[in-house]
Amino acid sequence: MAAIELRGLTKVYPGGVKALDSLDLTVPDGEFFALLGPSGCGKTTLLRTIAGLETATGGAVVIGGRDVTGVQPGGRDIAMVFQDYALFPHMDVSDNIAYPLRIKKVPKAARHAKAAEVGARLGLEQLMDRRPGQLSGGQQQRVALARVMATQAQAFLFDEPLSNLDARLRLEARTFLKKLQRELGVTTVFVTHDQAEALAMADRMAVMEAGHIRQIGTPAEVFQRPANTFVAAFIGSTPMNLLDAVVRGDTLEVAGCKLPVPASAEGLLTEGEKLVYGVRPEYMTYSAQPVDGSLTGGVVILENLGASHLVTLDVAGVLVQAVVPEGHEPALGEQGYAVPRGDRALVYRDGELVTA
Amino acid sequence: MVLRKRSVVAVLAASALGLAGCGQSSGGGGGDAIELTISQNAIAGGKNAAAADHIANWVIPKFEEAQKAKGKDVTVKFVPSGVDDEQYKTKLSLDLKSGKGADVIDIDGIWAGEFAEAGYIKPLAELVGPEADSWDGWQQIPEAVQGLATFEGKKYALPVGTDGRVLYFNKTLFTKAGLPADWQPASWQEILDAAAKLKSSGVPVPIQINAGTAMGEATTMQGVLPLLAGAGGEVQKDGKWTGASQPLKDTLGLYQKIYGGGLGDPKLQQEAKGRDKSFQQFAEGKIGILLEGDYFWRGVVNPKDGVAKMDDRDQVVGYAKIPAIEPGKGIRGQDFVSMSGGALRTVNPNTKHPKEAFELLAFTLSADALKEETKDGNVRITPRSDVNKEILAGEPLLTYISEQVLPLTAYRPPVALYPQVSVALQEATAAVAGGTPADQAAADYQKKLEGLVGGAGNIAS
Amino acid sequence: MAQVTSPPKPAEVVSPAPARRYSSDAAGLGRLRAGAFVAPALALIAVFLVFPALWVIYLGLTNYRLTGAAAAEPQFVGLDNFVKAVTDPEFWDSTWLTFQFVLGSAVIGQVVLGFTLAWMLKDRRGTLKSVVEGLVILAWILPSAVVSFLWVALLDRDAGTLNALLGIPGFAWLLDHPMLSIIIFNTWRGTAFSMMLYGAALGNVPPSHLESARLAGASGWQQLRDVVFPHIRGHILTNLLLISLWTFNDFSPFLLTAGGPDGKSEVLAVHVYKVALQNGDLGYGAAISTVILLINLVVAVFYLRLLRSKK
Amino acid sequence: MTRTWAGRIGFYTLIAVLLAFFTIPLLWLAAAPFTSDPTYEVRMPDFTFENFQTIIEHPYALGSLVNSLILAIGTALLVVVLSALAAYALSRVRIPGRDALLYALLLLSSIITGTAAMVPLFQLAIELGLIDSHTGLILILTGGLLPAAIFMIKDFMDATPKSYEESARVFGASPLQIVRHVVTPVVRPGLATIAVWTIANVWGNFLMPFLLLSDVEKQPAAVIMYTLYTEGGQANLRVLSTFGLLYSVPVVLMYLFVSKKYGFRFHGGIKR
Repeated sequence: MAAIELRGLTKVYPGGVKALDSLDLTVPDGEFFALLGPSGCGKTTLLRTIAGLETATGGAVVIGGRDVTGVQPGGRDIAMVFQDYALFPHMDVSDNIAYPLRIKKVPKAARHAKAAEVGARLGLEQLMDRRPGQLSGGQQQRVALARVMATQAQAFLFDEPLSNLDARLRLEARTFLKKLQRELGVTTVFVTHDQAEALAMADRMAVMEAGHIRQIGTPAEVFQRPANTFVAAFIGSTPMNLLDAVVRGDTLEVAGCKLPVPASAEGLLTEGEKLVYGVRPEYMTYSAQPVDGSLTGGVVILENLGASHLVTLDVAGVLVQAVVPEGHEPALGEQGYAVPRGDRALVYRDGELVTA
Repeated sequence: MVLRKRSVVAVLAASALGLAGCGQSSGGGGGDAIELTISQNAIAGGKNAAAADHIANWVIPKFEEAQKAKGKDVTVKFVPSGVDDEQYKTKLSLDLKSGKGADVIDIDGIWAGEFAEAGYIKPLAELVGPEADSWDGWQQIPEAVQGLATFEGKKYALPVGTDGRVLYFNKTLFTKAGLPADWQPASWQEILDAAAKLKSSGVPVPIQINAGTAMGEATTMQGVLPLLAGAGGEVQKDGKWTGASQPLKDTLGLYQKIYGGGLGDPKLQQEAKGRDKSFQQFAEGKIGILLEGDYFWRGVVNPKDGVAKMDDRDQVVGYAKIPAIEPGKGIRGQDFVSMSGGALRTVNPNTKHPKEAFELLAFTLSADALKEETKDGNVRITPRSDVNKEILAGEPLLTYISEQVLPLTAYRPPVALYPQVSVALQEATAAVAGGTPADQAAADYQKKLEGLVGGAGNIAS
Repeated sequence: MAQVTSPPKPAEVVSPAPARRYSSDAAGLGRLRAGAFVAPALALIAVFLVFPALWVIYLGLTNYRLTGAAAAEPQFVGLDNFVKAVTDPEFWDSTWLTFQFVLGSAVIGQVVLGFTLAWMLKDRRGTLKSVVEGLVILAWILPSAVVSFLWVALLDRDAGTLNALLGIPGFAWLLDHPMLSIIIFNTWRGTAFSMMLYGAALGNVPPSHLESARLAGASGWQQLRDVVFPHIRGHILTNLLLISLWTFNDFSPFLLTAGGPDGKSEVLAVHVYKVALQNGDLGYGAAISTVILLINLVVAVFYLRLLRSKK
Repeated sequence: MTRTWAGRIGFYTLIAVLLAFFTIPLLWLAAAPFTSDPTYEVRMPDFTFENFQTIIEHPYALGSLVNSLILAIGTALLVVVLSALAAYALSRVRIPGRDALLYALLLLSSIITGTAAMVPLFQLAIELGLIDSHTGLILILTGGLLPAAIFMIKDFMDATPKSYEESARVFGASPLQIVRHVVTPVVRPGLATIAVWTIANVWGNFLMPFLLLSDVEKQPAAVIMYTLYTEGGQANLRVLSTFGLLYSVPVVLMYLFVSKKYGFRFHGGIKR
C-alpha cells in the first residue's frame, strides 16, 4: 500500500520562480517510475518535494494513502539516494548502512546485523569497515542503496542514481538497479536526465519540461508515440526526424517528396495544412534502389552505431536520418531512398501529436 | 555622568552580592573578628620576593599576635602581585575606583598626586583620625622623605623608603685608562674628560646615561632629571613647568656630547631591552661609567643574587656623586645633586576598618619590622633614620647614599601630569641621541609641553 | 498539459492531514530552532562583547583618565578626542606603520606563506608533513610572552643567533629595521592559522576537478586560478578578514621593540597601549580604538567587494 | 624528467628553508632553561636542572599552569560548542541581515581585545559579580572570541554538502541528531582548529586574567610569568626561560592531543 499520489502539486520559490506547476501524478505500488527531463525542468524539485525536503506551495503529496504534505521528511516513511550518495565520510560502510536504524533506536547489535545482511546482499561483505572515501563510485552507490534498503521504507526516491558513475559502470548498475527493484518490489521514483536510462529501467515514466509533465507512459509508449515534439526530440538515442510537411490530398509533401499520411493521422488532416512529420531513424527502411513514397537524397554522413549505421541523407536541403542494419550501409555520396514505416510515422500539429 | 553612575552601581552590586572577594575586608559584621588584607607589588618566588616573604612570614603573624595581646581578633591576608609598575597601577586604580582593593596598599610616591586627585586615596588624618599624624615614626623620618607622602600639604601615606642616584664606574677600566680609583668628578667636563680617556684606552662604551623612550621612567630618573638638577633646573617649580630653558638645553647638550661624540652607545638606548643589556655590559666590563640608582648595586650587580652578578663587585665597582655642571651651579646652588623616589604605603579609603588598617600599616614601618625586613642581604634605605643608622653600617654604598647623597637629593613633582611630561622629556633625549641638535630638541619639548599643560601660561619662561 | 497515455490505477482513499508548515532548510531546523541554536552565543556576545564595546565607543567621547581629577569627574568632550587623533602626526605615523605591518605580515607574509605550505603539503602524508606542520603551529601556539624572548634572542645585536649565522655581528635588526623585524616576526608567528585554514579548505576541493584540469594541461598556476581559487574563495575572504583584523589589533610587537626606536614600530595597537595603559588616557585610547574599528570596517568592505563581486 | 627533478629539488629546498625559518627562533627555548647562566645568546647548555628546581619550588608556578589549563579548556569547550551551534544555524537558515550582523560582531570583537576595553570589562565583571572567578573570566573571554569562531566555523559549515543532512533528515534524524551525528564529525577539523586557536589565545592572554583575578592562587601562567622580573623590571632569564618552557609544554601537548584525536584535515575522498 505505498502508491505515491500527487495532486495539483505546485512549488513556487521565494524569488517567484515556478518550479512545479499544478502537477498531478500517480505512481502505483511497486512501480519503478522515472522522472525524465532536461536540467532545470523541475524533476529534482518534484522528487525533493515528494521527499519533503522542499515544502509544496500548493497541492498535496499522498504516500500509501496518507496525506504527508505537512509531514517532516523523516515521518513520510520513504528513503532516498542522493546524487552524490551523501555517505557520511566519517562513518564506515557498516555504520552508514545502519544509520537509519540508529535513528530508529534499533539496538547496536541488531542494526549491525541488519547492515551486514543487506551489505552481503549487495556484495559489500568485504568492504564493511571501509570509509566511503576508500570506495569506488560503484561501491559507494551500492552502499547508498544498502542504506536505503535497510530502512524498509514504503517508497524509495533516487536522485540521478547513476550520474556519478563512469559510462561502463553505468550500464551494469542500470541492470543491477532494475533487478534489485524488481526483487524488492518497493515503489521507486527516480530522477534522470538520461532518456536511455529512463527507457531502460522504468516501468513508467514522466517526461518533464519547465515544471510541467509533458507525457506520462511506459517507455514503449513514450518512445513510439511521443505526445509532442518536445518529447519526440528528447527521447531516443538518435533524434527523431521532425520534418516540415504540407497536406496535399492524401499525401504529405515533405522536402519535395510525397509520403503517405501515417495511419495514426488518417482522416484527421485538412488540405494544405502545415504540419510536422515525425519518424524515428530506426523506423525508416533504407534502400539503395528507388522506392515509392521514400525520402530521396545523397548520403552525406555515415555514423557507425556498432550493429548498425546512422545514415544522413540530404533531401533537397533537409537532413533526414535513417538507421541501416549491419552489412547494408551505403557509400558516401551515393543516392539513397528512406521509406518511413507507416505505422510508426507521426504527425504533429502545433507541436502536439495528431491522433484519434 | 553615566560613568559615575555606573561605578556607583558597580560598588553597590559588588557589596550587595557580597562579592567583594579577597580584595576587601569582609569580616566585621557582628563579631569581633576583623579581617584585613595587605597588598604589594611583591610576590613569593618572583618580583620583590623578599618583601613578600617578610609580610607573610613575619609581619602577619607578629601583628596578629600583637592584636591578640590587646584582646582583638584580627587576621591578615597578603595579596601578592608581581607585574610592571604601570600594570600594577592600572589594576590598583581600577580596584580603588570600584571600591575594592586591599585595606593596606603600596603605591609609588610619584602616583600620590594623581591618586589623590582621583579620590583613590585620602588624607590619613581624615580617614584614620588624629593618630595618623601623631604616629611616633614621623619623628624618625626626614622632612624630605616625608614630602614624598605629602600632597597639597596633607599626608596621604607613610613613606616606605627612598633611594638615591650616583655615578657608578668600573675601577678596573679606570685604572687601565689612567684614572683614579677614587674618582669624583666636580663638573660635567670632568665626566666627559674621563669618558674620553676611557675611550682612548679601548673601552667599548665609556659612559652610558639613559636616554630615549624605550627605557621609560629610567631615562627620566637616571638621566634627564639628575642632569637637569645639576644644571640648576627643576622639571616643575612653584607650579610652573620648565620649558626650553638654559638648564634643559645644557642637559640635552650633555647628551649630545656623549652620544654624538661616540662616548656612549646610542643604539643601546633605543633597544626595548636596552637597560637589561646595559646592566649586562657593565657587569662584563664593557661600560665605564653608568648613572644608576642604589637598586643597581643591590639588585643588579649583587654577587649573591643580582640579575647581572659581579662576583668582585665590592672591589671593582666604584661610585661617585653626580656633579653639577660646574661647582655651585646645581639646584639650590649645590655642587652635587641627585634624584630620589620611593614607595608609599597607605590605607585604602574603601576599608571597613580604617583604624586597624592603619595599625597594620604603622606596624610594617615600625623599627622592628624594618630591621627584620632588611636582614640577610636585603638592605635598603628605609625611611627611618634610627633604623638606617643600624642597618646600613655594613653597607658602604647605602651608607654613602644615605649620608652623602640624600641631603642633596630632589624629588619629582607629585602631580598627575608628571608621567606625561616625563615621556616628553624621554622623547627629547631620544631625538638628541638620534642626532637632533639640543636646542631644536628643547624647542620641540617646549611645544609638546604646552600641549600637555594647557598653554604657555603654565610654563616658566 | 500532460498527456497521459497509460492511465494508472485509480487513486486510493486519502485521509486528509492538516497541511502543517515546516521548515525547508537542509536539516529541518526552522527559524525557531535556529534561533535557539544561536541564542546562547548571541547572549554571551551581547553581554560580554557588544555592551562593553559600545561602552568603549562612549568612553572615546569623554576625557576619562585612569587617575587624576578626570578619573573622578570625567567630562563629555564630544569629538575632541577624534579631532586630537586626526590632527596628531603621531597617530598618522602609527596608522601608516600599521598598514605596512598588516600588508607585509598578514596579507603578504601569512597568506602567501600559509597557502604555499598548505599547497605543498596537500598530498603528502607522513613525517615530513607532521614535522613541518608541527613547527609552524608551534610558532603560533606558544605564548607571546615566551615567543618575544625567542625573537629578542634571535635578533639580538651582539649575541643573536641570526647575526651569528649570517656572520654579521653587531647588525641591529630591531633598531635599524624595526618594521621589517616585526613583520617577519609576525609572519613567523601567524602563518600557522592561514596554513591550517587553507589546508582544510584545499581538502574541500574535489580531486576530480583538479585531475580534469591537470588532464586538460593546465599549469600549476592555471589549476590554482581556475579550480582551486573558486572553491576556496570563501575561505580566502574569511582568512584575509580575520588575520587583517587580528594583525591590526596585535599587541605583540610591543614585546619585541616596545614601539621603538623613537616610535618607528609603534603600530596602532601599541599606540593605544601606550596611551591607555602607560599614560592612563583612557578616553583618548578609546577614541583611537574606535578609529581602528572604522579602519577595520573599511578594510572589511574592501575585501568583501574584492571577493564577493566575482560571484 | 628534468622538470620533475627540478621540481623536487625546488620543493625540498623550499621546505628546508621554511623549516629553518620556523626552527631557528625556537633554539633558545631549548637551550636556555638548561643553562645555569643564560643570556640572549644561544649556547650549548651545561645541562643543569637547577632552574627547574627553582620553578618547582616556586609557590605559584605549577598551580598557575593548572589555572591556565582550566581557563583554556573551559573557554575552548564553550567557544567550540556555542560557535558550532550558532554557525550551523546561521549557515543553514536564512536570517535577514545575517551577514551584516556577523561582520559587525567581528569588528566589535577587535575593539574588545584592545587595551582600551579594560575599564568597561572590569566594571562589567564587578557589576555581574564575575570578578575573581574562573567562570567569569571564561565567560568574558568566550564573548570576545565567539564572533571570529562563528565566522570561521560557518565557512566550514557552508562548505559541507547539504545532502548529508538531507539524507539524515529523510531517515528521520532530528536537527540535534543531525548536528551530533553528521555535521560535527564532518567539520571536525574546523572545530579542532577553533579549539586550538582558542586555547592559544587564552593561554597567552595576560591583561584580562591579571585585571579580573586578584587572588594569586587563581592566576594563570601568563600572569605568573610576568612576576618573574626583578624589582627594577629586569628579566630573570634563568627562571623566565625555564618557566617559559614549562609554560609552553601544556599548550603543545594540548595541540598534539587535539590534532591527533580530531585531526586538522577533512576526511576527503568523496568525489563530487
